[in-house]
Formats: sequence, structure tokens, C-alpha cells
Amino acid sequence: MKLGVLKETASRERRVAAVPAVVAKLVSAGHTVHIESGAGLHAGYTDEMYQAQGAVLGSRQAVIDSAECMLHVAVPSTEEIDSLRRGTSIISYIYPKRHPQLLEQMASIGADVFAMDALPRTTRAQTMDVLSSQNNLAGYKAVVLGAAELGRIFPLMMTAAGTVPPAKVLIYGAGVAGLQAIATARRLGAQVEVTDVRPETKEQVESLGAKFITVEGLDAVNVQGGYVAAVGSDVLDRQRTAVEKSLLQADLVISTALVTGGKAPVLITADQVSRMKRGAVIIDMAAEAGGNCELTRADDRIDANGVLVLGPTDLASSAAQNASELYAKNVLAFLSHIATADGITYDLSDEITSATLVVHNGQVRI
Amino acid sequence: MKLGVLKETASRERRVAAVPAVVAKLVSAGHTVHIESGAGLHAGYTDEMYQAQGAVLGSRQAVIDSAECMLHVAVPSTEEIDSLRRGTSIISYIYPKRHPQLLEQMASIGADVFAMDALPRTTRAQTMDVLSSQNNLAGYKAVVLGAAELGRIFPLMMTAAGTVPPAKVLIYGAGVAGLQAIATARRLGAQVEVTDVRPETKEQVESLGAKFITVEGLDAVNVQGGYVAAVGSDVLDRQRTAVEKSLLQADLVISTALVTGGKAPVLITADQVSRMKRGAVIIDMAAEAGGNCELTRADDRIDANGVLVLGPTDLASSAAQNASELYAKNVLAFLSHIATADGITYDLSDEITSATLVVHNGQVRI
Amino acid sequence: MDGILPLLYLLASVTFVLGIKLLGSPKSARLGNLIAAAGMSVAIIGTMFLYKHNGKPLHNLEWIIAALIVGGVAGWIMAMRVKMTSMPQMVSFFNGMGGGCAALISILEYTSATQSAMPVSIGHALAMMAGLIIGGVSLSGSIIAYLKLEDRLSDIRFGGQQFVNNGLLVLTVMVGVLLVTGSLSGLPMLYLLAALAVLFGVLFVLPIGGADMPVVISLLNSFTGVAAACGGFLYDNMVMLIGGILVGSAGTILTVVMCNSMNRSLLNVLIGNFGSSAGGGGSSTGGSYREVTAADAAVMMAYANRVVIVPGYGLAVAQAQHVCHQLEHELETKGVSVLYAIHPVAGRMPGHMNVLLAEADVAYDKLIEMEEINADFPTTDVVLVVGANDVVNPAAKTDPTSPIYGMPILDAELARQVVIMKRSMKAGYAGIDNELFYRPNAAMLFGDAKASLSSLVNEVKSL
Amino acid sequence: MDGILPLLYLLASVTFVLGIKLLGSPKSARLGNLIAAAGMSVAIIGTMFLYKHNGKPLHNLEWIIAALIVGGVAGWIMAMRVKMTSMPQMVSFFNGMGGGCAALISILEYTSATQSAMPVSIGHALAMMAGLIIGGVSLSGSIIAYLKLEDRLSDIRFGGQQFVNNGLLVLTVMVGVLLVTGSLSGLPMLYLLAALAVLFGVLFVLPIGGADMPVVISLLNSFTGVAAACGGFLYDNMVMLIGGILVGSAGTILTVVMCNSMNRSLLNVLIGNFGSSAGGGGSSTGGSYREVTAADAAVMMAYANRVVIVPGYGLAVAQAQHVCHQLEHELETKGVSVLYAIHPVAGRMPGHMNVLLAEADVAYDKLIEMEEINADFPTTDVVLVVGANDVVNPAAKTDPTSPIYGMPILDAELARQVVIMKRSMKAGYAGIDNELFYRPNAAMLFGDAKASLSSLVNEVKSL
Amino acid sequence: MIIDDATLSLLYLVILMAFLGVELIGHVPSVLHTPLMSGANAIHGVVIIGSIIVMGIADDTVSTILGFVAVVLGTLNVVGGFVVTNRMLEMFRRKE
Amino acid sequence: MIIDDATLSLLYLVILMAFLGVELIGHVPSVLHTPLMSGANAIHGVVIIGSIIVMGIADDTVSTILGFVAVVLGTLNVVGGFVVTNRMLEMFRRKE
Ligand SMILES: NC(=O)c1ccc[n+]([C@@H]2O[C@H](COP(=O)([O-])OP(=O)(O)OC[C@H]3O[C@@H](n4cnc5c(N)ncnc54)[C@H](OP(=O)(O)O)[C@@H]3O)[C@@H](O)[C@H]2O)c1
Ligand SMILES: NC(=O)c1ccc[n+]([C@@H]2O[C@H](COP(=O)([O-])OP(=O)(O)OC[C@H]3O[C@@H](n4cnc5c(N)ncnc54)[C@H](OP(=O)(O)O)[C@@H]3O)[C@@H](O)[C@H]2O)c1
Ligand SMILES: NC(=O)c1ccc[n+]([C@@H]2O[C@H](COP(=O)([O-])OP(=O)(O)OC[C@H]3O[C@@H](n4cnc5c(N)ncnc54)[C@H](O)[C@@H]3O)[C@@H](O)[C@H]2O)c1
Ligand SMILES: NC(=O)c1ccc[n+]([C@@H]2O[C@H](COP(=O)([O-])OP(=O)(O)OC[C@H]3O[C@@H](n4cnc5c(N)ncnc54)[C@H](O)[C@@H]3O)[C@@H](O)[C@H]2O)c1
Repeated sequence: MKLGVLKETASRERRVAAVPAVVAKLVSAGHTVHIESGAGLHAGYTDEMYQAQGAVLGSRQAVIDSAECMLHVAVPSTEEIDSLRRGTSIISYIYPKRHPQLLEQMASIGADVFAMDALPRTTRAQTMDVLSSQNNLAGYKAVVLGAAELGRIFPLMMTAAGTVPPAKVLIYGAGVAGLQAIATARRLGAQVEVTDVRPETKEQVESLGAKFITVEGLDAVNVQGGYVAAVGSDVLDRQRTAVEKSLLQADLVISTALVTGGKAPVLITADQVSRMKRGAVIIDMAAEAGGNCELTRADDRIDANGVLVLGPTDLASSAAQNASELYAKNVLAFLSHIATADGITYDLSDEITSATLVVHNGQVRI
Repeated sequence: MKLGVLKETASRERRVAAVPAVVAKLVSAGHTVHIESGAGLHAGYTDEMYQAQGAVLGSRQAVIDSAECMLHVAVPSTEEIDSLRRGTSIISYIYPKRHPQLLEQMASIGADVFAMDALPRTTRAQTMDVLSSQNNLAGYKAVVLGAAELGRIFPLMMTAAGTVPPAKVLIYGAGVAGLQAIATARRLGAQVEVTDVRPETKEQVESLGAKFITVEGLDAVNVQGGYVAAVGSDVLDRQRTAVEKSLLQADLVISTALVTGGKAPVLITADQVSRMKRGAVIIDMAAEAGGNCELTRADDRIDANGVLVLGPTDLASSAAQNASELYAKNVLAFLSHIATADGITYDLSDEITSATLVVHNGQVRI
Repeated sequence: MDGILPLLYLLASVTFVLGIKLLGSPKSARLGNLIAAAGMSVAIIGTMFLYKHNGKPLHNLEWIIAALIVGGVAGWIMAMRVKMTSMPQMVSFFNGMGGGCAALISILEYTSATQSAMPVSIGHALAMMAGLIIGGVSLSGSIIAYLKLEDRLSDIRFGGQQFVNNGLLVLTVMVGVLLVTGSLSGLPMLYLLAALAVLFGVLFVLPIGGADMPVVISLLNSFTGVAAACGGFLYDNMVMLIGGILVGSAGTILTVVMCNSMNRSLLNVLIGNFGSSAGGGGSSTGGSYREVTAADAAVMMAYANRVVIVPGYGLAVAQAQHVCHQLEHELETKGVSVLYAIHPVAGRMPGHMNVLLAEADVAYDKLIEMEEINADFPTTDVVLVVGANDVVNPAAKTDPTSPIYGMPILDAELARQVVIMKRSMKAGYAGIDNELFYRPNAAMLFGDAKASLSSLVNEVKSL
Repeated sequence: MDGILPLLYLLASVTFVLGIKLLGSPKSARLGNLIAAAGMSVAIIGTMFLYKHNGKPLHNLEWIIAALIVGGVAGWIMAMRVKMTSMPQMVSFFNGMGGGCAALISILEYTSATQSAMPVSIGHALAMMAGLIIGGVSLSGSIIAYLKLEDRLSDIRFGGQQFVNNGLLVLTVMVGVLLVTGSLSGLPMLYLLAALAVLFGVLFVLPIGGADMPVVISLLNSFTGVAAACGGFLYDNMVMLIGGILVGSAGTILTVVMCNSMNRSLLNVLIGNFGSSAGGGGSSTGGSYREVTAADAAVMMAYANRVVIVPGYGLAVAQAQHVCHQLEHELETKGVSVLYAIHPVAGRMPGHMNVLLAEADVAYDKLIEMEEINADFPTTDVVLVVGANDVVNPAAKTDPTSPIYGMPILDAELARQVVIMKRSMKAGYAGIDNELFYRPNAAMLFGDAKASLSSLVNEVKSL
Repeated sequence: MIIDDATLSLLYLVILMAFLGVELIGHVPSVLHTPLMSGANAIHGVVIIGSIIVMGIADDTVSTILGFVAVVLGTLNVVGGFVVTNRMLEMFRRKE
Repeated sequence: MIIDDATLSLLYLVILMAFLGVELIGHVPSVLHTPLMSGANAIHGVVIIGSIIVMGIADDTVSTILGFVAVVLGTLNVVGGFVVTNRMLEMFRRKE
């Protein structure tokens, strides 16, 4: 199959959908890989590196003209979709529930679209799971970013000039990103507290040496295919109360709470922020889905009376080199599952194909 | 004594010379503390906090008019000096060797100037040692900044999407800043190598779990009062050769090498940078003293063909809250040593007074 | 009894004590065995040439030597030929021979006593009968144990078996007592006693299950020791006394220790087991698994060339990373090469094991990726699975209906020995049973991983 | 010797063995002592009322009881009154009494033997003379040791002392041998022998330095054991035999173990020490310091209420943070409260100790700042200084000429006991000697901090 | 209760040996249980001494034959026991 | 070389006791050295049994007096020994 990799056009997107090592594997699996010149530069991969592994370098148009299937990272823009040839397949982040119009547009150009983010969270799909691989890096980066922004250091330090107490970090959501954030903050010496609505996360959080804030009267939460269902507003209220004490003492807050579909739950109100410590920082990783904090604006910095609220959406992308490598390997595993050298085998009885194929035969499938 | 604290005017300077806890101690020691309104805001201290501890808040001019002795952080600017009353004493970072004209100017307004950075590195002066307290924070922040800038993560991670090898960090200089940088980078999971010209640092570096790069044929280096003398250019050549292999593989380089007086030694040449890995980052902590890398420009970002060279001079300041607290405590200890409630006791036979008092009675003393 | 022989006996006695002592530690066990063997040779040769009976040396020396050669060659050949896995039954067989020897001595002594018509002291009579009974039980019991372990005989149980056994025991002892007091006498009665003893030995061992055989053998072993001591009493022979009592006492304690390490009481093994099922621990899923003590696992690992540690989520839950690192260190001090096999999804987040092990300062180059280390398992002596489950579950390769089918796993099962540390037989994240735990080369070490690892560290250190 | 007495003796013998065994572990030591004491009571009372001499019970019972009361009350009072620090000399004194008792028995036996004019077997004569000599040496030697430890006597040494001692020993033994063979006889000769033995005991102990006294006492203790065994041989009395031999053998081994733990050989203590200087290790600066073994330090800490660990640069150099954390854990398991005292400039960079201890996962709230913890040192049982030096150097407070004068320090010196782990007596960063090491409440535990800590962990675990 | 001297000695010996046994076997790792049992098994083969004596003083054929058998059995116990133990202990030989 | 039975028994006892001694004392922490020594010291006070016997069969005044002294000395050894040992071991009582 002829695969195409374009330079990403989304703002702040530094990743690339294929890295040289993966190109080599794709080529040896019988595919041809067309890459837009300079596509990997931001992630540290030069055209020469790709060429050395057997990729065909070319202009954007050349790639579009040749490729039967586009490997992509960020959700494609309307312009990008417009520029594609009819019938091109697309493998990319899509977030289908958030972008119904985009799906229609893609269906209208007859594209077959695979949403990498819609993968079922099953054991065998783990090697293709871009959410895990990217959120993991994002969780690390969120803490590093927070540490850089914070006017305090994380670890306890007893020095000749006095004792610096450890920073207090509060993390909302112990999914992939949250767990890695816990680990990273702990490594740097912070005191970490965590809240999540899935009861099984308590053990996981404690296995990373952090403290779990228990919300009373929480029943098992509905998890489907690895995606957590929203909980009722009464639960959210109780949770906010249980967490508030920690929130008001926190130096750094990292929120990662997501639920299936729709908008992220609001876990930090504007009122709470106004009562937080001066100099505290909130990194809202749910910004793209509306944010866990009322004040969050995606990709923006808000100074709420001394409390800094950040809503970065490019955290994984900021670890572009590793992120591209892992994303590319996820895609490689995905391709080996859904396609042969001759093309994609649309086996709709297959759980993975069926769950990810959001546009097929001019039809939106969700 | 009437002490004055102004809002720092140097660009990027977020620290403040007194924090509320220290104000309380100064007041109870019989001093009056005049503070410019808003002086502590960037460090997280509001006017109310100061007032609560007994400080007198006022406009800049009011503070200048009342204070007999100014507590200051950054090297004062010409304008700042001009604005002071004749005969005001100044306690601040001065870097006397780098700023001879400033000294003259201060002498001309009859100021008595204490350079906190000229403190002898003796055991009893440890509590006043601003270089230690601030460089320590700076070392931590340099690593955090580097981690945020780097397109890779620090720790080794074996994941379903493949293995991410650990980042390689190379540190020049194992003084206070370098050691803390080692500790921080190691905590985050990086592989750390270190070079220094003082042989005793080998054990210290290893005590932090990092690898020391031994330069052959290095004799004991001259250390006076805790400041390291420059080594010959032959040594620097040999060192560059010994370190080069590590440099070319490094993902993050942090350079902290300083020698007494003058310019920092050049340890990384432009040629070497051109052969480094694409995506690597250099954080040159010696930027203020000319930099350990040939390409460094203070407070600037340089993209040298994919290698990012940063010369931040505000690292300690970026941990403003902790930095201010420790600086203030250093100053408190210093004041208790050189002054009583009635004023400064100019005991020139005292090692600490004598070493730090760089302008006295209209005379430059170095 | 004067001359040099008593001193030789003393020497031999000392070698026995020393031998048992040295046998208690892996480092010195071989030496202990050799020393005891040397002492035994001294005692035998000394007896042959220096023993005086009523002032005269022993006669029949050529026949004695012939017997020694016959027995020695046969014993040697049998011992060398036997497969490693059949060792316990071999021990049992040899033990039976010793018991037979003791019983024969009693018979011979009784014969000569009746012939000489010299009055027999009660003490001597007691020793004789005790030697006969105990030796006889040991002889037949050991042979039955041997046959059962060789699978030539299966457990035989019938209603009222215990009743019959107890009755037989009482009868045997009674006949013995009557023979001692002289109420009964004569060779036929003696042979009756011997027959009763042999019969009891048979019935005693018959119902006991195969897994408990080692305990029974150890018990019979200490019996033979006591029988030998009786012989020593008969001949006023110190080395027989010491050797016999030593084995009798040490053997009894060893038996108790063995029961303890199976979490059973001796009584439970011998009697309570009537009618209970054979085999080690059972599982709800029907397979049976083996348990191993920390001491055993420690020896396995300390004497291995290569140990691979497979960490999993349980390591994180137990926060056992530091102890794990310490174990690695202790093993390496002993010259064992230790590596960690890191499965990409071990734990609950990507890189979970890396975070843990880095915290404990495990060198990066000891952490080996799955693809790379899988090739090495077949040549690995011991795999230590610490709180991992799904990532070593062979079902991923063999069972298409399993939810983890298709996930690449660590081929721990291919190693010579696999020790699995977890708290129970419960499933891991995927919620499925793990076939590996029931493999013949696998053994479970139950308990919190931190506690288990620290006992392992202690045991390894003590080796 | 029939009846119930032998069984009582057997019981007593068993309590002695058990007592010695239980005395070997802090947990059971008190029990062991009580059990042995109970056994002793049984043996004494049994003897008084059940012993038969030629079929007749003992007479003089009222005097025996009187003697028991006199000795018992005196012994009790002395034992209760003695100060803890004077225990060793008290033990020595009591030991001497035992020796004296043994010697008297020999004399009395000899007296009655010469009176009864019954022939004395060589064995008996041997036991008598050995008991007399050994008992006599033990009596006088112990008294000298007692006096020396009480400081009522100082070391006395003269040229050729060793020559004189050896000569005296030979003479004593010769007279003894002649008395055994019968070449010499008569009470005066016996008294001569007693006098020689007593004299030898005096001369033997006189030159030995105070620090070696415990070893000497232990040796004399095992002597008395042998003397008691001789008595047992004389009266064919098993409990005396067993008790005596047990103490003789265990005492000898204990003596050797004590020498080993001082890194000396017994010979070196007894002979090589002639003319050498007294006191523990000396230092170039003239002061003298004490060394302590890991086992001792472990007991101190395990039985403390509060232990404070003072980490320093050496902890970092040794990379011993993980073991240190483990020690903390083991101590806490034993109910000891453990805190870390963090000096602001410990190590080589600000926060060095924090980095290390955080790596080992030590809880933040166990790290106490200097100002805060300094108030607690006087009520702290044990301070464990791990590779720290300058930060606990009292010179900072007392010596204005010291380069560290004026630096606030951790007042470790105020704790009841201070154990300092470092590799040598070398100075730290500031390059100056540390007076703390020479304080009476301080003791050095030399070696790499990691190795020392891990032996500590083992020892604590084994308690 | 009547106890003669020899029995008393024996009692002492038995009890002391029991103590010794406990101390000796106390903390043996369970992997060594089988070798230890096997070694002990070889040691009680010391009963062969008795059979040698019996045979050495036997003068009728039956006794000689039975004695012969006893010696053979005893030797089997001793030789087989030590050799088997030695083989079991092979695994504890340190590999280079 | 001539060894009578009693001596032989004694020899066995001594040697076995020595083994037992080694096993018992083997790994005693050195803090326990002094209490152990003191306990052993009390135990060899068993020599008092001899002095009681001597006194119990003494019939002349000298013997009685010497025996009396011997019993007193022995009692001192026994009672003082055990009491002192017990006091030393106070420190091992676990504090609550
Ligand atoms: N790495 C990731 O990113 C990720 C994310 C989500 C899910 N997963 C899944 O998680 C699983 C990981 O496999 P795994 O083998 O590491 O873990 P696992 O299959 O969940 O097994 C862990 C085992 O550890 C034992 N355990 C728990 N606590 C213990 C303790 N304190 N001491 C001793 N043992 C303890 C448990 O048995 P007992 O209860 O009997 O002690 C359990 O069987 C995979 O199924 C993977 O798909 C991974
Ligand atoms: N914290 C800071 O920011 C900073 C910066 C610069 C200087 N300093 C100075 O450094 C000193 C710190 O005091 P400190 O008490 O921590 O350290 P120290 O006074 O330097 O003493 C450390 C001791 O550790 C022992 N040691 C070294 N390696 C060891 C090992 N492997 N095992 C066991 N012991 C070992 C050494 O004794 P042996 O050689 O006998 O083993 C040494 O005496 C102060 O003088 C301070 O002023 C501190
Ligand atoms: N099969 C696999 O191997 C596999 C791989 C990766 C993830 N997963 C599973 O997928 C699930 C989600 O992982 P994810 O990282 O993608 O999650 P996510 O990014 O969808 O959500 C992050 C976290 O937010 C939490 N959350 C939701 N509402 C919350 C609230 N009100 N307050 C606090 N927290 C709230 C969720 O419970 C979740 O832990 C987990 O169960 C994880 O174990 C499985
Ligand atoms: N007395 C005290 O307690 C005290 C307190 C703080 C620091 N000090 C001492 O002061 C000294 C310097 O500390 P600092 O952090 O201020 O140092 P610095 O900031 O002046 O220099 C940083 C480091 O750069 C190193 N360096 C110089 N030339 C180099 C080269 N060519 N290559 C590599 N490295 C080079 C120096 O050796 C030093 O380690 C150290 O000896 C330190 O121990 C003492």
C-alpha cells in the first residue's frame, strides 16, 4: 500500500506520524512510504534519516497525489481534508464525538477514516493504544511544565539558609496521564495527593507512593472498553468537598479527568480558585475537552489573582521526539492488524477495525 | 536601623529581598522595615502579609526617603543608584569584579556597599551564603527547564508501544548548582555524566549516583575562600577531548563552570555544538559570566541547527518564592552579624565584613 | 573394652556429629557427608581388626569382607544408577536395609543367648526386642515407601484400617514385652514378633499418600537410628549408641521440621491423612500447584547461574522495589547473574516497573525488554516472578478464547524453575487463571511480596 | 546411686543446658537464668534430703542450712547492692568463691582419704589435685581481677615476670603430679600445692590490663567450671559433672568469642599483653575511643525507646540510604521510635541528605531540622551517626580557634549513647579532629557505612 | 524407681544428644531436608558394626548366614547411603 | 593405652558437651557476653553440691568448719551469681 505522511499543520503540533525506524519496518512489510519534506524536523528527524530507511521524500502535493492512506497525528483540519484526493484513507486522531461535521466532510470526499483514539482498551490492542502512549508522555510533561512554572521547588530541602518544605501537588484523575504525573511529581520529591472516581485507582495510586483522597459513598463507576462514564452531579459535589482542603493547600494542580464522549467534568470551580494559595499553578490537561477547571481556556495562560491556570493541549507534542516514535509504533501495530501490503482489509467483524473505522463507504459509522 | 526594600527593577527579576517571616524577625530585633508596595507580589507575598508582620508599606520614594540601609537582590542599576539618598547603605548582589563603574558610582554617592556574592565560603558564613542558596535553586530549575524544553522524556520507559531510552544529561561543573542539577536530573531518571576540574568532586558526584568523567593528568586545582581559580588552556583542551564523546551523545547539557573573577571558561565550542544530536538542549548557567558555550547569549534562545542553546540568568529568580525566602534569611543572618539595632558596626578586622564591604567611606575597597 | 578401638569409636562418633552439623548448610554439606563416611570406615575397619570378644579377635573375617564387598558394590551401583528424581525412594530402600540389619542382630543375639543359656538382663532383653520391633517396622515400612514412590504400589485403604493398625501395634508391643519379661520365650515366638513387626510396618505405611512419603521416610529413618542404638546397647558399643541416638534424635526433629514446613502436624501426616486426598495444594480450577519455602527458593537461586526477575503490579502494590534490589545485590555477591525482564504492560501504567526500579536504583542495563529476554529463558535457571500474573500467562499464546490472547508474554515458563510470589491464587488485571502456576517447574511462594522478598534476602545471605 | 535423686540431677542438668541456651538471646535470657536457678535449687535441696552416703542420709543438716543462709543472704545483698558499672568485678568475686569451694572440697576429700587409709585410685587423685589447683588459681585470680577492676590494685609488672609465672606453673603442676602418683603425700604437701596454686593465680592475673579483665574473668570462670567437674568426678555426681563441663566448655568458647570480638587472640590477651598499654584503641591525638560491634549496637538500639539517626556525607559516599531506611524499618517493627536529624549543611550540597533519603523513600515527617531536634537529644537513648563528622563536632561550640567555631551543630553528644559509623578516625570536610568520638558515651563502628548498616539490620532482625 | 548407672549414662547421653540434635537441625533450609535425611540414614548404618561383631563371633552356620545377610544389608545402608547423599549434594557444588 | 569405661563415658560427655557448647554459644551478640558469663558462673556454683556432701558426711570439727566455709563460698557463688545475672538482664526487659 502507498502510505503518506504530511507535515502536521495544526498549531503547536510538533509530532510526525512516522519515524525513520518505523518507515523501515513499513517498507520491509511491502508498503511504500511517501513523506513530505521536512515533516519530521520538529521531532528531530531529518529528511536524510527518512531517506536512509527507504522513504520517498516529496512535496506536500506529491505525497497527496501518491498516497492511498494518510498517516496523521492531529485531527485533520477542514483545509487538509479538502486538499486530499477522493477516496484516500486516513488514520489519525479524530475524536469523532467532538467533530461530527468533520466526519461528514470526510465522508463526503469518500475517505475511509480510522480514529486511533477510538480504539477499544483491550489487552490485545495495547500496542496500538495511542491514548496510552501519548497521555503517558503528556502526564510526565505536565508535571515538568508545572515545575518550571511554579515559583517553588518540589523537594523538601534542609539548607543552611533554612528549610524549604516540599511542594504539594494535587492530581485529578488517575488514568494513564494521571498515574505518570504522580510518578513524575513523586520522583521530583513533591507530596502528591490524588482523587479519582474509580475505586480501584486507590491501590494503583498508593502503589506509586501517593496519597489517595477517598470520596465517601462512591459506588463502582461504569467503565466501557476502557473509557470511564460520567458520574452524577451529586458525586461531583461530594468529591469537590472532599478534595477542597487539599486544593486550597496545593502548589500545583494537575487535572486529567475525562469521561466518555462529551465534556470533561468540572472539578475546580472559579470560586475555589479564588481561595487557592497565591502562586499556585493549575495545569488542566482536560482543556481540549472543556477543562476540569471552570477558568481554563485551551492553550492559554490565565492569571486568576495570582493563581496561574494553564490549559496546554500540546503536552505530548512537546515531547515530540518520543511522542512521534511511540505514535508511529502504535500506527505500525494498527496497520499490521488492519492491512496487508495490498491494502486495508475492512473486516468489520473485527472488534478493533469496527470500533475505529468511523467513516466508511461515504458513511459516518457512529 | 531603618531598612528599606524596593521592588526589584531588573528585567525578569521576581525575587524580593525580604519575606514576611524575615520582616518579623528584623522587627523583633529592633529594626524598622520599609517596603515598597507590591515588592513581593511576583514572589507570592502580598502587602497585607508584610503589614501583618510589622513592615511599613509605602511608595518607592517613601521607602527611599526613610531607609538607612537598602536590602536588595539584583545588582542595582545606574538609575536605581541615582535615585538613592546620599549615604544610604546597600546590601545586594554586586559582582564587584564585573562592575567597576557601578562601584565608582556608588562610592560617589557615599554609599556603603556590601556585596553578598563576595562572602568568604567559610563554615560560619554558610548561613549567609547567597551563592549557595540561590545556585542550589538555580541548579534544580535548570534541569526542570531543560526537561520542559527537551523533546524527550528523562526516564527509561518500557511500554506497549516500545522502549524509550533514558535521556543523557551532561553537566559541567559540580559546584553547588551542578550538584543539585545532578540530583534533580537523576531523580527524573536521566543518565548523568559530569565533568569538573576539582578532583574531590569525583566522590561527590558519585555520591549522587552520577558518572564522573575523569580528565587525565589533572592536578589539584587552586581553591581560595571557596572560589575556584581558572585552569590553564592545556587543561581545558584535554578536558574538551575527554568529554567530547559524552557531549555528542547528550540530550541535555547543563553548564555551571565558573572561576574566580573574570569570564567563565569556554568548555563547549561552536564546532562541537554543530556535531551534537539534533534536538539536544544546552542550558548555560554561566551565561552571565560570558557562558561556558561559545554560542551562548545571556537570556536568549539560539537554535544552532537543531540544537537549542539557552543562557537563562533568571533561574533562581524563577523559583521566586523559595529564592526570596532563602535570600532573605541569608541577609538576616548577615545583618545579625554586621549590624545591631542601632546600625552597622564596620568591624573591618572581621573576615566577613571585610570581604563583603566593597565600597566604604566613598572608597572602592577592592 | 580397652585399647585403641574405643578411641577410634570416639573419633567416629565425633565425625557423625560433625557430619550432621555440616550437612545443615549447603556450603559444607558435601564435606559433612564425606567426613561422616570417613568416620564410618574407621569404625568398620577398626571393628574388624581390633575388636576382641572374650579376648579373642573376630573370626570369619574372609566372610565379613565378602559381605562387605557384596553389599558395598551393590550399594554403590544402585546409588550411582538411580535417577535424581528417584532419590527419596532410594534413601528409603537403604534405610530399610539398615532396619533389617538391626532386626537380624536382635534375632542373632537372642539365638545365641538362648543357646548359651546365660541369664539375659532385662535391659538387654529390652534392647533386643526394641531393636527387633523397630528394625522390623523400619525394614518393611521403608520397602513399602520405596515401592509406593516407585509407583509399583498405590495407596491401599480400607474401613477400620486405623483400628486394625492400632490393634496390631498393641499386639506387637505386648508380645515384645512378654518376651522381655520371659513370660514368652523361644525362637518361634521371636520369629512371631519379627513377623508382627514387619506386618505392622507394611500396614502403617500403606495408606499414607505419596506427597507425605518424605516425612514417613524421615520418621522410619529415625526409627532405624533408634534400632541401631539398641544394638549399641546390646554390645555396649559407644559408636553405635552415639550414631544411633544422634540419627534418632536429629531424625525426629528433622521429621517435625519437615511437617512444619508443610504446615502440618506429624500426627496429621500419620493418622489424620487416612482417606484424605494425595498431592500438594489443590486449586479450585482443578490443577495442583506446588508451594515452596523462602529457604528453598533462596537455595535454588543462590546456586543458579542466572536468575531473571519478572516484576509485576504486585511489586508496586507491596512497594517492594528496594528489597528486590537488595535481593539482586545479594545474589550477585554470590556470583549469580541477575536480570530483570520488563514486560511492556506490567503494572498499571506505561513504564510503571521502570519508575519503581529506578527508585530503588536498579541499574538501567539490568532491565531487559521482553523481545530481547524471551530468547534467554530456556537457559535461565530460575525465574522469580514478583507480583506479576497476566504478563507471564501462557494462555496469551495458547488459548484463543482468552481475553489476553495475542498479547506477547514473557516466556518465564521455559526456564528450568519458576518461583512465583503472590499472596494467593487470585487472578490479575485480566481476571483469568494462570496455567503457569500449575506447571511442574513452577512453585508458589505465597505472601506479600515485600515480606517474601525480605525473607529471601535473609535466606540468601545465610547461605 | 538409685532413687529419685539421679533423676532430679538429670532435671537440673537439663535446666543448665537450657539456661545457657536461653541466655544466648536477649529475648529469652532472663528466663534462661531463672530456669537454671530453679534447677540449681532442685539439685541443692535434693542433695540435702535425698543423698545417701553408705545408705545413710546426710547429717549436720542444721549447719548446712546455716551455711546456706549465711552465703545466700550475703550473696543476695552483695548482688543487689552492686552498681551496674561494677558488675564484672562482682561476677569475678563470686567466681572466686566457687573456685575456693572447689579447692576446699579437694582438700577435705584428701583429708578424709588419708584418714580412712582407703587406697585412692589414680583417677580420683587426679581429680582431686586438678580440682585443687584449678580451684585455687580461680580463687586467687578472681580476687585479683576483682580488686583490679575495683581500682584497689594497679597493674604490677616486673622484668622476667613471664619467666617467673611459667616456672611457678611448672612447679605447681609438678607437685600436683607427684601428689597424684603418691611420690609426695601428706597434708602439708597438699597445703603447699594449694599455696602454689593460689600464688600462681595472683601472679597470672596481676600484669593483665584492665581492659582485658573481662576475658580473664571469663577464662577463670571456665576454670572454675572444670574444677566443679573434678568435684563431680570425685563424687561420681552427674549434675556436678554436667554443670561443670558445660561451663568449662561454654566458658572457654565464650572466652574465645570475646577475644575474637576484640580482634585479639587469647594468647595475645594472656601473654602478649605483658607490658603493653591498657585501654581500648588509642588515637594519634592522645584521646582513647571505644569500639563497638554491630551486634552490640543492634542490641542498644533494639532495646531503646528512641533512636535518632544523624546522616552525613559518608551516607552519600557509601550510597547507604536504602539500607539506612531498612534499619529504620526494622527498629520501628521492634517498637523503637526512629527519627533523622538533618543538619543544614550535612553532605556536600544544600539538601544533600534530603535527596538521598527521599530516594530511599524515608517519610518526610521523620526528617527533623536541627533546631527542632536538638532539644530532644538529652532524652534520646541512642544516636546513630552515619558518616557524619563536622556536623556533630562539639568544637563548633567550645573551641573558638576551630574553623567551624560558631556553626550550630547537632547536639548528638547529649544523648545517652552515641554510635558513630565511619571507616576510620579521619577528619571530615573541615579537616579537624572530633572530640565527640572520644566521649565516654560514644563508640565507633568502623567500616563502610553500607556494610555496617547492613550488618546492623541483620543483627536487629535476629533479636 | 531403680536406675542403674549405665542406664543413667545412657539417659544423659540421649538427652544431651537430643539437645545437640535440636541445635544442629534447627534452621536447616528445607532444600537440605532430603540430603540431611539421607546423610543421617547412612550414619545409622553404623548398625553394621553390630552385624560384623555378630558374624565375627558366630560359630554355627545359621548364625553365619544370617550374619552375612546382616552385614550385606548394613553395607548396603552405609555405602548406598553415603553415595546417594553425595550425589544429591552435587547441586551445591559452586559452578565457575 | 588403657581407658576404663567411666573415663570413656566422661570423654564422650566432655566432647558432646563441647559440641553443645559451641552450638549454644556460637552467635551470641556481644552485649550478652557478660550476662552469659555471669550465668555460667552461677551454674558452676553447682560445686556446692560437693561441699554439702562433704559437710554432710564430715565428722571431725576441722572438716565441719572447712565444709561450712565451702558451703558458704558455694552459696555465695550460686546466689550471688544468679541474682547478679538477673540484674544485668533487667535492661532487656521490653519497655512499654
Ligand atoms: N502497564 C499498563 O500500562 C497497564 C495499564 C492498564 C492495565 N494493564 C494490565 O495490567 C496487567 C499487568 O500485568 P501484571 O502481571 O503486572 O499484573 P497482574 O496481572 O495484575 O498481576 C498482579 C499480581 O500481583 C499480585 N499482587 C498484588 N499485590 C501483591 C502484593 N502486595 N504482594 C504480592 N503479590 C501481589 C496479585 O496476586 P495476589 O492477589 O494473589 O497477590 C496479582 O495476581 C496486564 O493485564 C495489563 O494489560 C496494564
Ligand atoms: N551541605 C553543603 O552545602 C556543604 C557544601 C560544602 C561543604 N560542606 C561541608 O561539609 C561538611 C558536612 O559535614 P558532614 O558531617 O556531613 O560530613 P564530613 O564532616 O565531611 O564527614 C563525613 C564523614 O563520613 C565518613 N565517610 C566517608 N565515606 C564513608 C563511607 N563510605 N562509609 C562510612 N563513612 C564514610 C568520613 O570518615 P572516614 O573517612 O573515616 O570514613 C567523614 O569523616 C561540613 O563541614 C560542611 O560545612 C557542606
Ligand atoms: N486494556 C488496557 O490495557 C488498558 C490500557 C490503557 C488504559 N486502560 C484503562 O482505561 C481506563 C482509562 O484510562 P485513561 O487514562 O485513558 O483515562 P481517561 O484519560 O479517559 O480519564 C482519566 C481519569 O479520569 C478519571 N475521572 C473521571 N471522572 C473523574 C472525576 N470526577 N474525578 C476524578 N477523576 C475522574 C477516570 O477515572 C480516569 O482514571 C483505565 O481503566 C485504564 O486502566 C486499559
Ligand atoms: N564552606 C562551605 O561550606 C561552602 C559552601 C558552599 C560552597 N563551598 C565550596 O565552594 C566551592 C565552589 O562552589 P560553587 O558552587 O560556588 O562553585 P562555582 O559556582 O564557583 O563553580 C562551579 C563549579 O565549576 C567548576 N569548574 C571550574 N572550571 C571548570 C572546568 N574547566 N570544567 C568543569 N568544571 C569547572 C568548579 O570546580 C566548581 O565546582 C566548592 O569547593 C564548594 O564546596 C563551600
